[in-house]
Amino acid sequence: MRIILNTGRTIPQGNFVEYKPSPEYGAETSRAFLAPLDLMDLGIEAGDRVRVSCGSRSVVLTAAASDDVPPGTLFVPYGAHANHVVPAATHGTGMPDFKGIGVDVEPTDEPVKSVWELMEDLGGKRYDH
Amino acid sequence: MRVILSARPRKNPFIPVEAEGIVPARFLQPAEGITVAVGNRDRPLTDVFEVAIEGTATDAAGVEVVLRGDTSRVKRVGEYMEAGKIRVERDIGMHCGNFMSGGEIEILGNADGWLGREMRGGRILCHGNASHYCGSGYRGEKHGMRGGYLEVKGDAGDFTAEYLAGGEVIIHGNCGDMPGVEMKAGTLTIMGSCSRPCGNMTGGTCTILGTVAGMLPTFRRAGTAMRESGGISLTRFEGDVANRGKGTIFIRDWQYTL
Amino acid sequence: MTRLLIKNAYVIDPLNGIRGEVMDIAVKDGWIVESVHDGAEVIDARGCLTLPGGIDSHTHICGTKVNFGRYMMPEDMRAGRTQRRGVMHSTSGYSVPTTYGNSYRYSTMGYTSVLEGAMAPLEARHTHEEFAATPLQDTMANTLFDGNWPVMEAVRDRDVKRAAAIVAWTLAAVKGFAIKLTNPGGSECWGWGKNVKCIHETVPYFEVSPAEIIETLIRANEMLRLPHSVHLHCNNLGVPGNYQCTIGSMDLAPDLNPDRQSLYLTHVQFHAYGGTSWKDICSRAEPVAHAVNRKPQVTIDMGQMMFGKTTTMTADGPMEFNLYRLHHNKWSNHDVELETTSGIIPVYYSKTSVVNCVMWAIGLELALLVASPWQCLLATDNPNGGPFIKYPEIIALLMSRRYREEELRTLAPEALSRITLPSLDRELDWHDIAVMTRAGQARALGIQSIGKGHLAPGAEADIAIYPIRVDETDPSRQFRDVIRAFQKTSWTIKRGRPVARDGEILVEGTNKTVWVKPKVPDQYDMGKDPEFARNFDRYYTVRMSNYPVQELYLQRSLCMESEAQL
Amino acid sequence: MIIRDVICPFCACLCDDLDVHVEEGKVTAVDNACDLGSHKFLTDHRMKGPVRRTASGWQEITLEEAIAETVELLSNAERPLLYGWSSTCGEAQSAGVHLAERVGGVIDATTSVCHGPSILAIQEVGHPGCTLGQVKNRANVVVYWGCNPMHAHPRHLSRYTTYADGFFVRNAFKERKVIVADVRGTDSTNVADEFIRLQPGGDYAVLGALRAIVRGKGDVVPEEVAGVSREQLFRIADLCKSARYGAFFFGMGLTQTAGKYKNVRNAIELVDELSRHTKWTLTPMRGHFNVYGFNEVCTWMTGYPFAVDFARGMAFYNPGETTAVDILARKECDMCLVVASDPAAHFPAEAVEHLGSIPVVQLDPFPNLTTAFSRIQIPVAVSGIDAEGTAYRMDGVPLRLRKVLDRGYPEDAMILKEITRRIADGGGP
Repeated sequence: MRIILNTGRTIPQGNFVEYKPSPEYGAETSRAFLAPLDLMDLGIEAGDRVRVSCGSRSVVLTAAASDDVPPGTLFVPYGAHANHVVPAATHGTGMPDFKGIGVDVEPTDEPVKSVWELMEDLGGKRYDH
Repeated sequence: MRVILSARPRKNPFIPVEAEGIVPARFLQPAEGITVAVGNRDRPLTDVFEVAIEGTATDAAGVEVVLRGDTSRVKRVGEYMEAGKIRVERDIGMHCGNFMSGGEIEILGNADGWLGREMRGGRILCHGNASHYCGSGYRGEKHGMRGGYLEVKGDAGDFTAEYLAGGEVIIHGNCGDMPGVEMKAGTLTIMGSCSRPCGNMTGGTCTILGTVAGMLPTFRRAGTAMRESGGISLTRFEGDVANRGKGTIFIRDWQYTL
Repeated sequence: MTRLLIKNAYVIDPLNGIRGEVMDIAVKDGWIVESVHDGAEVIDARGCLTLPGGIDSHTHICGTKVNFGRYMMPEDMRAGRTQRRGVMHSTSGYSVPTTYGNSYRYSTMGYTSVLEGAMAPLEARHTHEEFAATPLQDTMANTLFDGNWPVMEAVRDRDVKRAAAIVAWTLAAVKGFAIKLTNPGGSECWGWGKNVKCIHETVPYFEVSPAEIIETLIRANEMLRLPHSVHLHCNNLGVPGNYQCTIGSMDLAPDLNPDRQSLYLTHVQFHAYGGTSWKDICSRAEPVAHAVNRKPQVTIDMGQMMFGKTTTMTADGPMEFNLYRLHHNKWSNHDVELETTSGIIPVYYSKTSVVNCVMWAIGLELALLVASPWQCLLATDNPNGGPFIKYPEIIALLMSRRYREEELRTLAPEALSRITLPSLDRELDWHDIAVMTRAGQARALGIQSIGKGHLAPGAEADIAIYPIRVDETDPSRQFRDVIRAFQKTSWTIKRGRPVARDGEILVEGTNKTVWVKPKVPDQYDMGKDPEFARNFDRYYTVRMSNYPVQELYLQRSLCMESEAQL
Repeated sequence: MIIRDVICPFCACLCDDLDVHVEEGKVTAVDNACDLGSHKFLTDHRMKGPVRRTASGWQEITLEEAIAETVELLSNAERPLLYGWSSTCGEAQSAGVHLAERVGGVIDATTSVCHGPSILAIQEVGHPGCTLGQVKNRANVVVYWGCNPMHAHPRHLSRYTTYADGFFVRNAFKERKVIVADVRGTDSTNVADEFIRLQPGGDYAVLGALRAIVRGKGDVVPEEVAGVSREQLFRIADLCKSARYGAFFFGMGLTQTAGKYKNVRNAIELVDELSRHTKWTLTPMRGHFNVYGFNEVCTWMTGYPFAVDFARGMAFYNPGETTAVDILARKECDMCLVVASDPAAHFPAEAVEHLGSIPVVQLDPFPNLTTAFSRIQIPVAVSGIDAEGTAYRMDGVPLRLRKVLDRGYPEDAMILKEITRRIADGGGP
């Protein structure tokens, strides 16, 4: 399903922003808020997983239902998960499109990755001391 | 006189090179004196380019500079150029032709951002695509390109001809978002399509022969017109009335949704 | 520390009655002394003009408003860029340079002390942070009280002593130097998008008039025994016909201080306009200058306007908005809760504009028509009338009728009938210039007591040596040599150390900030006043305990204490 | 022990009325703070000491080793990027700018992915602003456009707007009208008197339409603009024009959607237009507690608020060219110093990948996602908790952060000055 991705701040994301390795942070930033109608169209329920893709990049998120999110759009709290698919192009402004990006959403059974796993995909090394 | 500059392979080809010294007039003196900046280090031009010179010239108009090899990260080529010719055989980096007031620049490949920034005169012809802010101005400055002729055979990026205040810009392909935004004077012609053209324009004329997406609601329809070449019928809009807009857009086809 | 001997200096030192003598100046540990023994570093001035370090008594170089001018104008920044070199940091900017740009350029011109013209108390910490990055000058800050709620309430209650107490607490808390009134009362009105036109209108809710604010604070100022007088930016700036308002404001000045004026009116050029609109604007410098000549209790500065690109920035918010509506260029405004406001727009002063030509003439007319140079000081209200780097041209214009005539020929002809400048023969001499650029400032600011503005033993060793021989120069004809000389000192000496030579900066330097602390009786200590504290925490958005500026923000701190008479 | 009037080092509201309880060198409770602020005072997941990443794993090193290696890396870099700066004090930011100038690097702050576009807009048309007390004491109409203060600045409404009584607004909740514009419902739109629900990317068109209406050119406006009805647009315009004092706040709903700074410019020009009718001011909802401080410090030192390139020994500024995301995505920089921010968490993956291929040094109190890319990390004191310093509120009001306890960590400003001193002594590049 073709859909518009918006990212943004949320209280839980902010609460753990200074402790990103925590499970709470990863859980919050991997939530995909969708309109109940869109969940129905995708044939999934809140708690199921979706793959969100933009160009060659994709990430697996946990679907959540929200009446505040208009059909045809998807809200994901700021963080490593959303940024895994946000393009780096800034259109000469220095600012990437963190809001209003066209993405594809499909159901999946694959697990949601931890933030460390995402960093390792990008060439990083987890720090778990 | 022909000056052939062949880019030498670099250990780290991604580090930008600032080469405002590459203007025809400069080669009337020995090239040895020219320095360029590779990142934060100043280097002799001859470290970065192999320099070959054919013939002689008495003035800048008689000098043609040819750039070969990977020049995609070479910035500010032709800055303040007043006469002569620069021919780029592949891609060129940002700010090519800054403040150019005369002469000609021809780019066979693509041009990176800010091509012909604050151009005053002369001609730029880009056979490939031009990136964002083609024919635009500098941050905070009230006037962009003031004169001259800038033609792109391919596509152009976002904010093309922002603050256009004079001269002519022609894009044969499509433009990105907001071409001609803040436009004051001069003419902008887009053969292809684009989105949200000419926001806040106060003057000048823009013609779009493709389809406009996200047409702004603050332009007033003011009849139709025939385009001489090709006899295409165009709709005339005036605006931007969000501003004290006295600008004109001719459009073939448009939609208000993005 | 250093010992220094300056030989063969042609000295003009107005505060000590020296009108031009060749002499030696001895310096020890940053101060001027009778003599130094051998082994001192020797500078041969070769008979060149040697003056006390320059003092700017009204300039905008540090603080929220100035920095916003930089912030909003990358196009101005790219105009004045220089590379990092030796001890010099890179600089940017033409009309609103970076702090280092300001400091280096002032120092090159021989200026060693400057007064920031407007500091909002709530944002004082910002001004002091920029002072710390202005290493080659000593700094002072005019502190804004034009729209201060507690002060206006005290004025309304006719309680001068409470007004004085509030000023005393605030100045000490924010490390300010003097009371600044910018468009008094007008800034509060601007909080509602309105303004006052002249001194006898009423400020809504507070029910006070600008005149009452000015009179009350002049008396409060003298009760507190502050070094400087009230520093006034009159109401109705930049409006044709405003000269009467300016003269009316001068008439408010009582005679309360034997050592200096009781009221300082700044950038008077902007306040000496006749006519009824931009169409018929004309110079009224004559009546204004005569008013100054009649009133020794008043000192003014020129606020000279010079042609070219610059930026206007004042605490006069409504005026800046009107300018914006005139120019349709970018406009910034910044209102400060319970205190004041400010506005910024870029401008271009053009010789083709009749209005601009009249403005240019008015500043010069003021300087030439005010009889005593001690009463009319040289400044452009930098950068409002033009950047301070234009001072040398202003000096030359004042010293050479020929130069003035040359310039007059290039103006819009229509302007000539609206000004008196063409009929003025007066040419100021070197002594007048020394008064108008340092000695007069030192007296007006009340800082000669801390060794500023003169060269007698006991003075701080701030000295400027200019590459020009007074005996061999006729400024009337050789005005270009005068300009060149004042643009670049051979030596600028700060606190006894050579800091600039022929335009090259020699040391990193550390700024010194001069501030005041009036000692008041306990019952007048606002820090202990329950009503003041209650309203503070209720209406400000910062706690009273977080408001005062810690002394650690001052690189070097010079506190001028005074015994308040309340 | 209770420390009063402590300043909160989380968001740019810089609430300065916190009471912090400290026992045995630990914060045990925080009064008056919001959820976000309390968490910052109470979380205790600091990195113990400097670490170096090696093939075999993470190795503890001394501060001296860490500094020496950083000096080496910075001196050898031809295109160093110095990024971050928003969660530390002005003293560290100033040291950072001096360091960037010394090594001929590019210095950029989180501004470029936050309100950088707002600054670009201000540089085109200016900024009619005010301190937040003006709003608290006077405003009877408040607009929140493209922001969700209930989540990003939780005390903004209670300290400055909806729930804050002021001198001329004795009963704020009754007397103030609140307008919220967003593409989705939020806890903030729930408290709005008017909710402008726009289609994604519609901000520019809607703001333009409002400008036209306020200018008296409303006839041109169609029945619907980006999902907003003509009728609501006229209602909003009237509400704004009839305000006694209007305050316009905006967030990343404008700066991060297509058009970027042009959206903000349209908002500013709407406020300019309204200023011809009545009193209006505008304030960007700045994020990190001292991101505005970096803009101030960088401006008085270099002339530009962010994205400054010192490669040529003087300051050059051009967001889109000299901004961090662009420089990383183009693989330009050959070394990166990260201070007080977490680009690996907040930059697009393509930009983060380049961090994996160059040496990265990080100065940050906490292990974060950028740690995964750091060759060296030096844990430092937290500004506003175990270090003092200066911070600038979103409206430009500067405050002195307090030190409520001592954890024995070095201050980043001190380390940055030491690095600069050593490079200067070594002549630098």
